[in-house]
Amino acid sequence: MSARKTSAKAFLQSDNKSLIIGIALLIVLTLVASLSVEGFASTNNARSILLLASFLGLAALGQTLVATVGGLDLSIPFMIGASNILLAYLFGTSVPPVLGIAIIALLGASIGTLNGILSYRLQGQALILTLGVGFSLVGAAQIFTTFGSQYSGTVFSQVPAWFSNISAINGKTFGMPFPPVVLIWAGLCVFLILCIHRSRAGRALYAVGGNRTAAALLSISEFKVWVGTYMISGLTASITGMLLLGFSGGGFVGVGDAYLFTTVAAVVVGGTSLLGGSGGYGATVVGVLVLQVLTSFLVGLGLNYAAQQTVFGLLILPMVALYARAPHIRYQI
Amino acid sequence: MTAISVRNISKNFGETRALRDASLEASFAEIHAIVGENGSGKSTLAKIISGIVLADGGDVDVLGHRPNSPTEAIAIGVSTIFQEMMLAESLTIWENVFAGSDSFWKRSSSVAEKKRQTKEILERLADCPIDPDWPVSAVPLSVKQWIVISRALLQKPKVLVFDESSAALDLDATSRLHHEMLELKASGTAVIIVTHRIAELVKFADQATVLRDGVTVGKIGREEMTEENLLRLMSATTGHSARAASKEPVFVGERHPLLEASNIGLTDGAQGFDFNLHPGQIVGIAGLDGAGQAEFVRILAGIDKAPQGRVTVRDDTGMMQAISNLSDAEANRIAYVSGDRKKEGIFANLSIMENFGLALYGRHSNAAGVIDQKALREVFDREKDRLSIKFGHRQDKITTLSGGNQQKVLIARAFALAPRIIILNDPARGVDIGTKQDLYTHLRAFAAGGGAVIYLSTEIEEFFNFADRADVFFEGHLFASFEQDRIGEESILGAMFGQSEPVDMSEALEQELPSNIQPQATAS
Amino acid sequence: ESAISELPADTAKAYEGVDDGQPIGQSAYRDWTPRSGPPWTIGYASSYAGNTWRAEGLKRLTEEMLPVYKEAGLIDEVIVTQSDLNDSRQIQQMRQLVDQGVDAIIVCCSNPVALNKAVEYAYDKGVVVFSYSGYLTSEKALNASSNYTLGGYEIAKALIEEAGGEGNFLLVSGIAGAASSESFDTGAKRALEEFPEAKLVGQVWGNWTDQVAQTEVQKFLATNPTQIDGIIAQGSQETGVLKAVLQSGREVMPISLAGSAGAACYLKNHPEWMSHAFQIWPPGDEMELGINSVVRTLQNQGPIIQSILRGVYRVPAEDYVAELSDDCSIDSTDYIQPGIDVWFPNEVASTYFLRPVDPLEWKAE
Amino acid sequence: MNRRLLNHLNDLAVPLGLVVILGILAAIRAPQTFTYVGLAGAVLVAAPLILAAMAITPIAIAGRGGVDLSIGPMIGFVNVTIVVWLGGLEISNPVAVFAFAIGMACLWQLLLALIIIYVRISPIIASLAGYMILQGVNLVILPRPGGFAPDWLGDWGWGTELLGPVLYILIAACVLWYLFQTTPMFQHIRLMGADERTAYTSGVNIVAARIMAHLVAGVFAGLAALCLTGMIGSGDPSQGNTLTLQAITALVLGGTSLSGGRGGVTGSILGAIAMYLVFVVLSSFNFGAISGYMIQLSYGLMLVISLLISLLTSQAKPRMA
Ligand SMILES: Nc1ncnc2c1ncn2[C@@H]1O[C@H](COP(=O)(O)OP(=O)(O)OP(=O)(O)O)[C@@H](O)[C@H]1O
Ligand SMILES: Nc1ncnc2c1ncn2[C@@H]1O[C@H](COP(=O)(O)OP(=O)(O)OP(=O)(O)O)[C@@H](O)[C@H]1O
Ligand SMILES: [Mg+2]
Ligand SMILES: [Mg+2]
Repeated sequence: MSARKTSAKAFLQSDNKSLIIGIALLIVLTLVASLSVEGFASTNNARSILLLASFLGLAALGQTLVATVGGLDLSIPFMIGASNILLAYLFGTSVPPVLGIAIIALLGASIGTLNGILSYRLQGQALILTLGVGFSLVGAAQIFTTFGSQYSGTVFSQVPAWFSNISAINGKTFGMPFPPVVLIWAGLCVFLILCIHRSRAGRALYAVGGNRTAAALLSISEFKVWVGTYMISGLTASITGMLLLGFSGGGFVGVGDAYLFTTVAAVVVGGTSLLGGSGGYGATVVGVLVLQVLTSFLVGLGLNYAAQQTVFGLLILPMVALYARAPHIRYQI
Repeated sequence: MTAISVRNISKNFGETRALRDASLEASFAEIHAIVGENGSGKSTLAKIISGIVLADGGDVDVLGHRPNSPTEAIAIGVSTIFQEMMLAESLTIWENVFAGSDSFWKRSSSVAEKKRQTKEILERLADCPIDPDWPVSAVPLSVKQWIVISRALLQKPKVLVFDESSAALDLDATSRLHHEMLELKASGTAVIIVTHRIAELVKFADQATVLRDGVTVGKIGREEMTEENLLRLMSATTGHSARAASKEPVFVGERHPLLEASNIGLTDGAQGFDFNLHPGQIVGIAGLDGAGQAEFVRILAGIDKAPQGRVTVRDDTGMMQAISNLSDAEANRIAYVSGDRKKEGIFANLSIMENFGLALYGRHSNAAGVIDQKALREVFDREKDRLSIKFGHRQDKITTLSGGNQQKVLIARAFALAPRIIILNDPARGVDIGTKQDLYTHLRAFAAGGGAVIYLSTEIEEFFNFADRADVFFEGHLFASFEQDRIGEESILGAMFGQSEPVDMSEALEQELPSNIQPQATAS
Repeated sequence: ESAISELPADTAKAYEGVDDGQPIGQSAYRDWTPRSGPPWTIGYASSYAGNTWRAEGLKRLTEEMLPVYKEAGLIDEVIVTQSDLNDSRQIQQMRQLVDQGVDAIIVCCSNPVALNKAVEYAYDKGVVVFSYSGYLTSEKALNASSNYTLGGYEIAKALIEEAGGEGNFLLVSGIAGAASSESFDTGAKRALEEFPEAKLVGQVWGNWTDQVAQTEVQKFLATNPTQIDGIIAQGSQETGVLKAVLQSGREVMPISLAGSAGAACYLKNHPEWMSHAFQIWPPGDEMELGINSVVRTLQNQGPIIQSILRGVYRVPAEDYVAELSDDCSIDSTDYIQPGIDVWFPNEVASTYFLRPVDPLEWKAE
Repeated sequence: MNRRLLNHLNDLAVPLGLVVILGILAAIRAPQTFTYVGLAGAVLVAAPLILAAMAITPIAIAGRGGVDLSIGPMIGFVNVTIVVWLGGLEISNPVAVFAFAIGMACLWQLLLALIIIYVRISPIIASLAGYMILQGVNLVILPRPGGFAPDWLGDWGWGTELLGPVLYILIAACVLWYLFQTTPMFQHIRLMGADERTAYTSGVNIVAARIMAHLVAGVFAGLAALCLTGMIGSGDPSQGNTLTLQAITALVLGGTSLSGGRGGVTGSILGAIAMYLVFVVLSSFNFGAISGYMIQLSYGLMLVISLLISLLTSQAKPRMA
């Protein structure tokens, strides 16, 4: 009995606090929005929220893992943009679509790995390094595609119907009226959350995020974990970029821009501290849904992009203040 | 006249009641010790005196003030040396020594003057050449310790609070330190010292305030200050002295060494030395700070690679296997426990259970890497009872435990790996006497079961009646080796300072073997 | 002191309802000779290269006009720079072009104020800055384009009427702050005011880029449950807008058409969809208007007015899709362009100059 | 002492080398850059970035991984408010405008500092929120580029006189930094950046130190906003945003580490100049439509490479036996 009580307390006082706050906020937002915006509670709207959420969710997946080990990956938006136009470019060539997709995914993973290796060598500089890699990547990608067509930055080609069906708003999943990407994302969430909590690899994230030296003594290779997270981040970013191509039907390098800080916002609002060792993808999923529902709500209220940004910013502060306040320096001594 | 008088202090950290009813009276020109087990509230009390922690209740009077911040405390003449060394590693030595000496707008003295003073005081204290422009990250631990001490001394404090740090000073350094304290005392300063080194304490403290579970359970004056008294007060339970570990018979095993290190050189080109370890043996490792003993045990544990020479272990089939990295060590069931919990031990972000379990996931997870929580929990319950670890719930964060209990979790983790060799690197550092006694007993039992123990310590009295052999390092190599009855303060100290003849290791091994085969002979 | 009065009556019609920001004073180049040449070097300080429209214009400039003028010994080189919508970069690039010795600079569609000082810097060095498809407010700048305010007005008016004169409308603008984009919106909103039953429920910015327009409209439709009865779109984005509507599963409402072959193809296959289209920014023709005017100015033909404006060009649907082949594709990125001889013939162009001659006939005296 | 100097140079080696090489390239490719007028233009165009980079330097030095992401939108905010608010009130008196710009910037930085100190969330998150908030607010204040800067300010945009207000502002900023750097306060900030607990326990007033770091940043940011407004002679809600990443790039090129305690404004200035020169060199080629991407690519590579170089050099630190 008392044991159960303490275990409940342990649950509450741990990182799950942010999870609970997040879910509460999500519920409140949904209720308020459904009551105040007509048509918000429609299946149509739910579908589009979930669709956009899956994009953000995938983009923020890598960011979450990277943050758990105390890193940051700002190359995500550039990776998204680059994969987006490069895949469009490949669709325009004689390369079979599936192969093209594989190539881009591989590219994503390798760029991620590169990020991982370099930022591992450059401890504490991950933010700026990934930014540099991102700049280079997106610049190179645009130059590359420009040589093909004279349209730099945008690439045109026939996107295979089956591919755009995956992530188009009118896509169908086994005849059901929502695009497969939503299902894919949901599956990925379950899988990843289980991994993080139940598997060695998952726990290794927190070990490294919490105390690198101690982890090394338990022969948990910080290098492998660190590089691994960045590799996944690069991979998921490139997948997001490719899915966005299916969504919009034409390659545009700018599609990633919106994800530069939004992924970080989703991670942070969810409750993964950027310092590493805490949080998890479950938290991020909540963060993603909160942001997406909020967007839809604000648009419904007729607020434009500008106002949305402001509200996001205003949301981050109290959320973080609620669960991620550092103890007063007195108590860190 | 009294410099400090704090009465009936209480302080809670969330759930933890760090102090419940702590009082302390200290007058000028006295050395006043605060003693108590881990987590008994010493540091907290010290932090209250130096304005870091604010008491929840009770009255604080430090030099007639109630300091609310370190800034205030320093202003009124209270200097503090914290348990954890406060250093800006990336800055230079002089900048660290004079940290905070200036006001916001005005320098206390010129840079050149600061460097001069830094050089002067550090070379006196650390007695080695110092360049004030070195970055702190470039100097060894002992010098770092001296840097924080000099910072405090240069503040010319009326009250000096010294929370004994986890960083060990070697013996003559310690005596130099004590000398400094005595000088301060002579100059009228009130010196408050928090330490676990009871034996030394007794030699030079005038007063001692004893804490137990955040309550002041006694104040002992010079005359009745004996280890026995202190220890009795400190812990209701453990009434015995640091040296009084009763020795069970040791394992009688096969003559072949379990671990062999041959021609080891800690720097390449160094003249190599050999080392071996037999089943059932407990080998103590000693040496002045920086004499190479720490590097050596890390090499044995497979953490670092030996610049020269090789380490081999006899596996179950009797084959000798080379140890060159952690996975070799793991494969050959060598476990390592570091004394530097915060840096190399605990995961402050994780629960007690996970801190224990992390090492075992490899063993208790299936091919897909899925962890068998149930099996782990069983192991945990077994080990926690064995080491009698005190905690609330196994899912609580490990930082809710006191340092000593954190250490026990780490040792339990090592035992849980069912190792054949345990290597402990100063595990009792900052750990109270009761915990130490438990630890010795467990290690003894482990050895009796056929395991072997390598035990590095900065407090040589830990070896007495505990180690079967004490190997002493001097200037980067194994300098001398002593059998159980030859293990003594004088012999070891001497060797640590390079006195007495270097023992020819080869013959040392000769005479060692028999004693190892019939330990009873010497024991009875 | 508007110089419109100095223009022939028909030409002056093009200026009705012009954006108040659009400079219409006497041009500073009525009697002006470049610092060198012919042949002249032209700099093109583009601010953005991300869309088909710019690419189409650039193509016309470098692949069609340049050879012609080279042939005629009038232009020997065109230097192109691009600033990713970053003003300080564009300023720097303009100044650098001047220093590199170009005789004229073409800029496109930028913030009407930010470049003014760079324009004057060029003027002082004897270099003329010509803004095509958009305007700069500096009186040292020349501008050439359609009358976008009028265009916006006509296009919106026609679309609202197509939608039955009432309902919810979405406005898809170009690049926020770009002169032509703003002028268009001014006109469009003016038209909306004339229909009390027509409500503007939202505005998104498509950067004159199909992908951006498509994504933005998709997001809008996705997050806006309300019924949309018509979409007023600036040029070279209607294909993206149409695709977004098709994807959203809503039935296709009227959408302004202004030259994109993709959407035009849909019209060809669904003739009932729209009755008309507009040609206010055919990318190539507009660029040609720009470069021709530049050359005329370099030839000291004396532009009368600061802004050379073209009136609105409306086409009935059947003519619009006439030359589209039956196997056309909605994914086409081409443009339907009337061609300069229809859209802005030489004789019309001449009316904007004091001493007009056909640029290619012109002889240096 | 001279070892200190050497270390200092060692830190600056990378950006200095970069500037020299690029300078030579620029001299070859675009000689006009080094004429009187060319330099005037250079100063005009580079000033906002230089000052923005200077602004985030003290914040980075103050530690806690402090990188002010909000710097760009904040400069944009001052830009649009000068044009819209002051313009609306017909306030164009130079003193008033300067006071307003610097005041606004300092106010924002103070707010940021207070949040970081008392809400106790990490600077990067606080300034991320700030970035999003201001980005939106700017668009609300001025939905699209436009409006006019006060005439005297707009005239800075001529950029034909090297010895003009923009240069004087840069010089003033450097002098200001020099003075700031000589105060013990600066040492307090460095110490705090290198190890906040050490600073706190050794009696440094860390609250004041952090606030001062931000206020100094505010002054530079205000000046940056003035130079930006002078350059474009109008208001633009989005021009500022791009400055954030550019300034961070310049900062890092200059060898200031985002992990605190290290670096100085000299590096940041060199970094910004290097970025300007790269741009000049690239623009001197006829890259056509892709020139924009060439710039992005080279900024990226410069970042990565200079980081790697700094990694190599930093490993060559003196060690004690
Ligand atoms: N900042 C803090 N936050 C939460 N709990 C704390 C904090 N500081 C101390 N405690 C708790 O207060 C109790 C006393 O801690 P304190 O550091 O005073 O013990 P100690 O006597 O110094 O132990 P040790 O001998 O290991 O240094 C411990 O149980 C510890 O868990
Ligand atoms: N900021 C804190 N939050 C939670 N617990 C703390 C904190 N600071 C100290 N403690 C706890 O207080 C106890 C005593 O603190 P302290 O740091 O003195 O431990 P310790 O046993 O002395 O460790 P060490 O001797 O290695 O420093 C430790 O168990 C530690 O976990
Ligand atoms: Mg303590
Ligand atoms: Mg302790």
